[in-house]
Amino acid sequence: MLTAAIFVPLAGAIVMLMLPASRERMLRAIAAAFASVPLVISAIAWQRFQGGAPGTSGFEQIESAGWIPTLGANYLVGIDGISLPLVVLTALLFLASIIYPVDYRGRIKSYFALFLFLESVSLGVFLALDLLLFYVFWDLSLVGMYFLIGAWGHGEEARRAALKFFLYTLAGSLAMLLAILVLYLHSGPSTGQRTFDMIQLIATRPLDGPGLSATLAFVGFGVAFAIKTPLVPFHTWLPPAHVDAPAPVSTILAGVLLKMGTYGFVRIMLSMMPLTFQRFAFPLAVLAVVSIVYGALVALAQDNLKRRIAYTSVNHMGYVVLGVAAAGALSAGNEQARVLALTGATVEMVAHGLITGALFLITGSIWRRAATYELAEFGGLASKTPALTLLATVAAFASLGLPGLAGFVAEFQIFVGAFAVYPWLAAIGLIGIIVTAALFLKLLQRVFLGDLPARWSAWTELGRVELVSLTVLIVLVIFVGVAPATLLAVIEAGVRPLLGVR
Amino acid sequence: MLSLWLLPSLPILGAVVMFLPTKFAPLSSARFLRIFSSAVLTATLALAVTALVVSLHPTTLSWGPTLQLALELSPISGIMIVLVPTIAIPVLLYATSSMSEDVGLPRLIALLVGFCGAMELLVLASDFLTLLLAWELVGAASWALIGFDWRDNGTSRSALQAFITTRVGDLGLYLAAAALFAGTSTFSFSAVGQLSGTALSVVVGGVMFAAAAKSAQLPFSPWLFSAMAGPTAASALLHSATMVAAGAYLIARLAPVLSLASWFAPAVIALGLSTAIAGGLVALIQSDLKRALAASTSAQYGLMLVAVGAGVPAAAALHLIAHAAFKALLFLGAGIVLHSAGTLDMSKLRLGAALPRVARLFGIGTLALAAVPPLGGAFSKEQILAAAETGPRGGGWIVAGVLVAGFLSALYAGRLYLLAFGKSEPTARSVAPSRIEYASIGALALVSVALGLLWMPGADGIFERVSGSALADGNSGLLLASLATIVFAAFIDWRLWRTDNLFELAVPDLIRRGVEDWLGLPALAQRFIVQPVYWFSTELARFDQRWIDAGISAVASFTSSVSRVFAWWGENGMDGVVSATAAATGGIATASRTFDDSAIDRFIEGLARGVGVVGSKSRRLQTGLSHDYYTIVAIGAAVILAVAGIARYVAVS
Amino acid sequence: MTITDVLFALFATTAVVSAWRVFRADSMVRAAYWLMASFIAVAFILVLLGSEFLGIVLVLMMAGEMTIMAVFMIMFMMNPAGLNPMMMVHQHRTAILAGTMTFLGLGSVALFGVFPSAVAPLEHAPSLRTAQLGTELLGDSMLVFETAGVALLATMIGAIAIASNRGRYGEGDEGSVEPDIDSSSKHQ
Amino acid sequence: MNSGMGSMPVGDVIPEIVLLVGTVVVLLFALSAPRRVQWWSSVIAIVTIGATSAVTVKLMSAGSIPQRLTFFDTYAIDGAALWAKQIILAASAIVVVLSVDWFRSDQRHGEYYAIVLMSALGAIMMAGAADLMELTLAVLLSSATSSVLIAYHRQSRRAGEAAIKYYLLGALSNGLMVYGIVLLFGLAATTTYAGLATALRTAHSLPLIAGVALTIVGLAFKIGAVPVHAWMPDVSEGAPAPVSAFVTTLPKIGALIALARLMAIMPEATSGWRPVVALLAALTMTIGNVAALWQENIRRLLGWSAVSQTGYGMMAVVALNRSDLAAPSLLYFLVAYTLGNLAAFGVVIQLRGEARITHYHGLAQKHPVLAGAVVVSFLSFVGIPPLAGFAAKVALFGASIDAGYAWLAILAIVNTVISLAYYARIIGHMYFSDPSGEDSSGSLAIMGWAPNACVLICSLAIVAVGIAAEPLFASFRAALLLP
Amino acid sequence: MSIQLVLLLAAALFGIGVYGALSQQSFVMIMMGLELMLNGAILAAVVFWSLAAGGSPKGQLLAVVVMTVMAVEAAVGFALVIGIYRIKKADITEKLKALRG
Repeated sequence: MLTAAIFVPLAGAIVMLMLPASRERMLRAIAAAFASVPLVISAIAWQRFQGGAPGTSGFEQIESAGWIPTLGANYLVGIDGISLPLVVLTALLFLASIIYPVDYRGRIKSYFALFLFLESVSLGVFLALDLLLFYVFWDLSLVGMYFLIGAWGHGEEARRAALKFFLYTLAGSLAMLLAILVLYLHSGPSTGQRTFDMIQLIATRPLDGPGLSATLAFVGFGVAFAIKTPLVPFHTWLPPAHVDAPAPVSTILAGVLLKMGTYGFVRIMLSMMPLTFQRFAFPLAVLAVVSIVYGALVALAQDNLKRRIAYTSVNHMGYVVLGVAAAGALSAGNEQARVLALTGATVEMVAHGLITGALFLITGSIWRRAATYELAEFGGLASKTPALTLLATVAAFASLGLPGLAGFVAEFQIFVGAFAVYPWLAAIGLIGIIVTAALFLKLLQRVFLGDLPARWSAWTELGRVELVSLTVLIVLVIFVGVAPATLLAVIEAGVRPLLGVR
Repeated sequence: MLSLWLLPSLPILGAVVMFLPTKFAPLSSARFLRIFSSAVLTATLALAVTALVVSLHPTTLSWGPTLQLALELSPISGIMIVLVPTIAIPVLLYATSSMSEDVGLPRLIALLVGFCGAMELLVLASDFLTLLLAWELVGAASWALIGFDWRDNGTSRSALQAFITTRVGDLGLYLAAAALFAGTSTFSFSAVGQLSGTALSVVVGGVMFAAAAKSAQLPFSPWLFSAMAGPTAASALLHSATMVAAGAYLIARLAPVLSLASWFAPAVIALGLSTAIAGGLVALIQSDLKRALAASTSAQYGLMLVAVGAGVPAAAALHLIAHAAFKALLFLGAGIVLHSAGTLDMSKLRLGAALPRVARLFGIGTLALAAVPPLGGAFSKEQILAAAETGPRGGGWIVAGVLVAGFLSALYAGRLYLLAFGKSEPTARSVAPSRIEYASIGALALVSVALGLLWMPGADGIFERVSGSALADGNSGLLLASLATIVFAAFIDWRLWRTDNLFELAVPDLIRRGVEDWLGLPALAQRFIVQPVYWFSTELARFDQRWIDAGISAVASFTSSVSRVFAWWGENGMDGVVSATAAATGGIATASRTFDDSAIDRFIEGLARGVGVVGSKSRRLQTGLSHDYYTIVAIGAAVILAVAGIARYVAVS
Repeated sequence: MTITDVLFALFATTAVVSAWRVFRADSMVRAAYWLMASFIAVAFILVLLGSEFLGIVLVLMMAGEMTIMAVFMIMFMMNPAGLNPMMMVHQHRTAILAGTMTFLGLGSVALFGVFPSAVAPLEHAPSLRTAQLGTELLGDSMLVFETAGVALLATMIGAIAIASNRGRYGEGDEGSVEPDIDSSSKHQ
Repeated sequence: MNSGMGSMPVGDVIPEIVLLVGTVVVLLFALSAPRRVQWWSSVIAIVTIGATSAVTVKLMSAGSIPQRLTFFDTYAIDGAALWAKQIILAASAIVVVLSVDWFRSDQRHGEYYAIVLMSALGAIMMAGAADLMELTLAVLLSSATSSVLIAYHRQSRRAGEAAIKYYLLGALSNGLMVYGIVLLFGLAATTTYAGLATALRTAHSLPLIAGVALTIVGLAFKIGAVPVHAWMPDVSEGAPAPVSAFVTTLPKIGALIALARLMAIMPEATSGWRPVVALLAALTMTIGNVAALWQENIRRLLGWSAVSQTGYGMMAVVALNRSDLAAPSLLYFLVAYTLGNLAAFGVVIQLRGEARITHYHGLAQKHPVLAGAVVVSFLSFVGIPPLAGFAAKVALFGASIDAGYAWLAILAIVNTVISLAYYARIIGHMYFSDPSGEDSSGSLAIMGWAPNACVLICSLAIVAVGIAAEPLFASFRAALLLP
Repeated sequence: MSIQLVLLLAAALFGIGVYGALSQQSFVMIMMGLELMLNGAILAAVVFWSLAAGGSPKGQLLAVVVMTVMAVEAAVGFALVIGIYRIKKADITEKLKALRG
């Protein structure tokens, strides 16, 4: 069933290419239909989710098939408490952004096909339980993204941004490939016995602790995920990619692709090499805090709407990594706090996906009407588009961590959990909370409040599709913020076995 | 089973209902909003009373095993849950009337009602998670209220400033919650007692920090001035029973556990007293009516903190109630003043003749502010004085301080009244307030007067029972001293009024301007916090683009210098290398001078730029001349031999 | 110092000197003959080493080849350099360095390298050693022999295919270019 | 193992014989057939290749894959040789099909196929050679025929120039290799690998190093590795495009196997070959990639990319005897590389040799299949999953790390990133540029259906081989290198 | 006449060949250099056959193989030089540099 979630969109991509290009509405409807299949499937998976009985690996609903058994690589997919919410998030964000209107540049079929392809591989990343398969999907996500940014991005700069994105993240993913290979080579004495099976690698931890190989592998993974996440100073591919990408693509980039990095931190580094992780937890936490503060401060100085939001991603993903680092800093003691930190980190992935996804869709609506992102050119839009204003306000407040909205649930847990382990770092990280508050409020103020420049007097209110997409995301943001119990239960079911806490 | 959760959720849901259907005209009429909001708040009030009488079920909202949102009815929160709707109803009535023409009215009313809901949640919280949640919601609601008139850029800036300032304070709560959890794995208020040492200090410090920010104590006081940008009703509610009250409430609520830290009492007294006196001075010298009231708010909350610090939270609670009533009254009065006179500049008011009824009601508020018996405000102030003297941690200098603060409040209260409602010729342009507005300030005046019942013998006993903690024993000498200061203050006011010096107070303009704006605190903050942060962030962004984004430029420049060698080789051929090894360095220098950046093309940046240069230059190795290829082969073969030899040597040794 | 040593010294000197003269000759024809001289000296050394057959083969082959080389230069290319004095070199110092380094490297291999020292039994008649070669060619190294044959065949075909400009249907080179990028003038 | 003196194990070289006989038939046909039907030679060539492949299959399926030396230890019949044979044959078939339209105007159209077949034979012999003399002659056969093929456009200056350069470099490196081989013979008194393996174990280091190093230089020419890589881009640009595809692909297959086979028997400590090959691999991939960065000519770019690919392939050689992934990764790499290279050159051929980058603007809209093929082959070169190049790189990197050459793997990764820059640049031109400009794909003419079919087959094969990598890997794992 | 001396001679011939190949401009002269290198190789092969390998017939065969290489290279070389001369009138390496970069 999970397999269908991966391959139905892929089939959809192929179908899209074969359809006639003339009827935009029909194409969009078909694409949406394909994109909704994974959402339904992931909802069913959520329903069936057991929550990792004690003594089990925590993974369930596993589906497998032989792929390259000679090398110990197999097609293996499944979920646990950490991947399940991300899968749902991915399916949801893709559906929301695939229907979001955008300028198709006369290549509507390939747009939807690529989008569906990207959905397929993104789901694959979160579902894969085989390292090689994971890598396959991971790399393919770069390809899909490259074409989407390059072909439908804004202007000539888009090509450059796309290339930069591709180069930068490919460098990271290749570092990961090396690390995967080191891990693989240590999993057995010869090819027949080696394996890429993540469940097995998590259970046996063939490469853990000090030692050069472990360090190398860890650094490889670390670089890969730090680039993808991104952590300062590996973040510079992000702003141009975001600014030049069309809005739905930005949504996916921020909402789904960045999560792959942090997911990797949890799924691979923390699960497979916890002892090595401990040795590097502190530097990682420092990097995370730097990202938090740096991302927020640099975002504050941006005059470009999308760039500003892009930099807040650096800030928010810093929180995630801080949570993960805190969770992995000790092998015993402070269990409650570490569970809290990791749970918070996972919630932050979901929350950031929803919130920033919504924010980028909002920028898309703005771009469609204004074709600019310069904050200085806006003002007073609240009078023209109250619905957008309301949605943007809620999203902005969620992003700055207002309680009652999704971001708070995550950030609070991360902060509290991290404080128990790294009090000073956590305290420094709090600065980010203030700066994000300032930057988002200023953003709202500049775009929606104040005087309306004359050139926007013909501004149109959101269309139905836009409204529905955004509302769904915002409602979820509120729901997670008010009643996160179900989400937290699922996540904790994944976090506890991972940290060895009952 | 009625749950305590109903208490906050009822107003919040009511707010949502009022906020959403803005398209349907009847539902956004002032009339409907007035009825609906009053109904909601009345229901809340009824619930609150019920909660006090029959004790509602203290259910817990569970987010997860460690994240439990618990509500609990402590004595002091019992007082607050009643107080909030009690004050809010008249304020809302006023709002529906005074702003009935505004298209944003539904938003305003919804926000006000929601604000009350958040405040209810805040006062019921029994753990730091819930508290923080409510705490920040209150802050966000205040942002929306202050920035109500969003078309005005200044307003939104003020809202931003207010929000950011209080949010800085919120960090204290974050820290407190985290430190508490790190020590005890729970967020419950009751667990604070298990802490000691640094952890305890962090919790106490965090709480104090947060409370100081919310209650506009030094150095956060200036945000209250920004808060003035909001509508009058918002200010009234904000200053009296919600927002600002939260800080004092929290300190009072947690006083028993907070006092476990030995430095808590002196610190909080110092904080309160300094704010009370500074606030008094600022209020005294103020030329703007609302600002004067705002400064007085800081001062009055400072006094409450002093009471808590002295060990008598009940006195603080008492003053909180009294203050809520008269401050809401005063603010609404100021709103009417603004409405009718079009200005709040106290040099231009003197509305006594124009608005005689308002003047009388405002006068009640002023008297309460000045602590003139037998009003409730006086009683609570006397209780604070008593606490300062006989409270567990009272002391002589505290008494002196409170007396000075009391003197100042009497002084500025008198000045306010005289300047605002002193008799003069009736002006033609004054607009009479509506009936509802009269009713609302009348109701608040009534409450203020009714609180005078506290002077009745035995009333303090009842209050002690309700609040669950003891008041300090009064002392008639102290009472007399206090009265004397009030009289003295009144005398001074009168003298100045008669000599027409009451407005200027004979203070040089320079000092006036300095003191007026909170002793220059905002300017300091602007100069030393806000501007540096912006500067830093701009510089950081520049750094980000220029350096980090440009890749590892050191490597890039290294590679490009390597490429220069290649380039030189390409131009001069292998023969040149052999013939002039010595000249090579000079050659590199020459090549580097003539190195042309235009070769660096479009799109691979940073590190890639370096590689790219190497690429374009190394192509020159491919001269297309066979004999150069031969040379490469010869060199390559030699290198291979050398490497093999070295490898062999290494393998053997 | 045996007679063999004397002869070796003689031929070795001849070989080196004439090899050097190849690149010092003032015309290409002379160079070709110097080259042949060098080869013939080497052939004599081969004989001294006991391989009469190879010595003779080398002489015959080189005589043919050098003649072709010289004739070719004059007859075909009509290159004045074929006979006229010439000194056409480039990157001379590099070349000298490379040659010297090669000599020093391989010379040190010759001097300091340790090789097995199984001397061939030369008491048998030369014909036997030649027969040995034949047996090897048609026996153990059959495949090598065959491969050499194929290589020579391929060379013949290939050399003719590209060098001969007469075809059965007129000019042999006709149409032997890249197709036009613009298909409108496509060849039939 | 060996049959005794006198009885030649002819059965072991049946594929080679079939190929040779086919060559002769092609030649005879070409010499006698009228010009109009010259192109039928290609059909005969295809039939020959098919027959050869069929007998090879028969050889492979006779029980399990044979693992033995034949012809008195001069020739190997093992998995590596047989698989190399199949890859070479398949590639030759594709090149033959690609050539038909390209050479249609040439008078000596028919002979061309005979030479192609002989060149393929040379590559096959290289892969199987288990004797230094056999290796020398195989290299010679391959080089001589390749030079001729490159020069086959006898009226083209570029082709002539490319051929001369190829020839000159080949002759020099052959000379060096021959001397190295002689030195090895001097040390071991034999030329068979089986004999060398034992004899060289005790050999003196100095001549051994010289011999091995010189031999490596010789083989470096055939695989296009540093320091004898310079011909690659020139030939790639100057030669007839099908020949470019041929020469940058087939000899490399045979020569890489030959290099691996030879290095596998060398005593590691005394010859120092491993670090040498590692260094050459590193230099080759780096120089290839760096030089390809700014190419404005697709054919040159492909040439340089072929150089860099050689560097990756040599990583497998570095890992020989140390990692059980070495041999499978080498074979798999060869499959991936061959398919990718042929697909890319196929596109160039289909576009009638158009190589200027500006003319590829917007190709995706004009010729989506061709653009798609370029994307598939380029991304396969980069190693993007699930294409064939990905599995190859995984195996190569794995082998390299396993062998203790993590630095080489890291360098390969850096190189891969650099390579993406130029590959993606071309892709960007094809997909993100406007096709309506003056010098863009809008004005391109195409060759015919045959190259199109080849391109399609190759790119589909890249995908298929990448996804269904198991059968190949399983077979390659069993394919040992003798002796 | 020891193995060392003969090998030294072979090295000298080879070295001169290398020099020639690298220094000459004319294709034909370059080919002469290449021939000289092979000449050295033949000499080395035979001396090994005679003095090191105990007369193993493979030694003589190796020399034959080298001669084959020589012959094939000469033939192909001449053919190519003719070809390039015919179309481009080029007889030295400097004239062939259209393909570069």
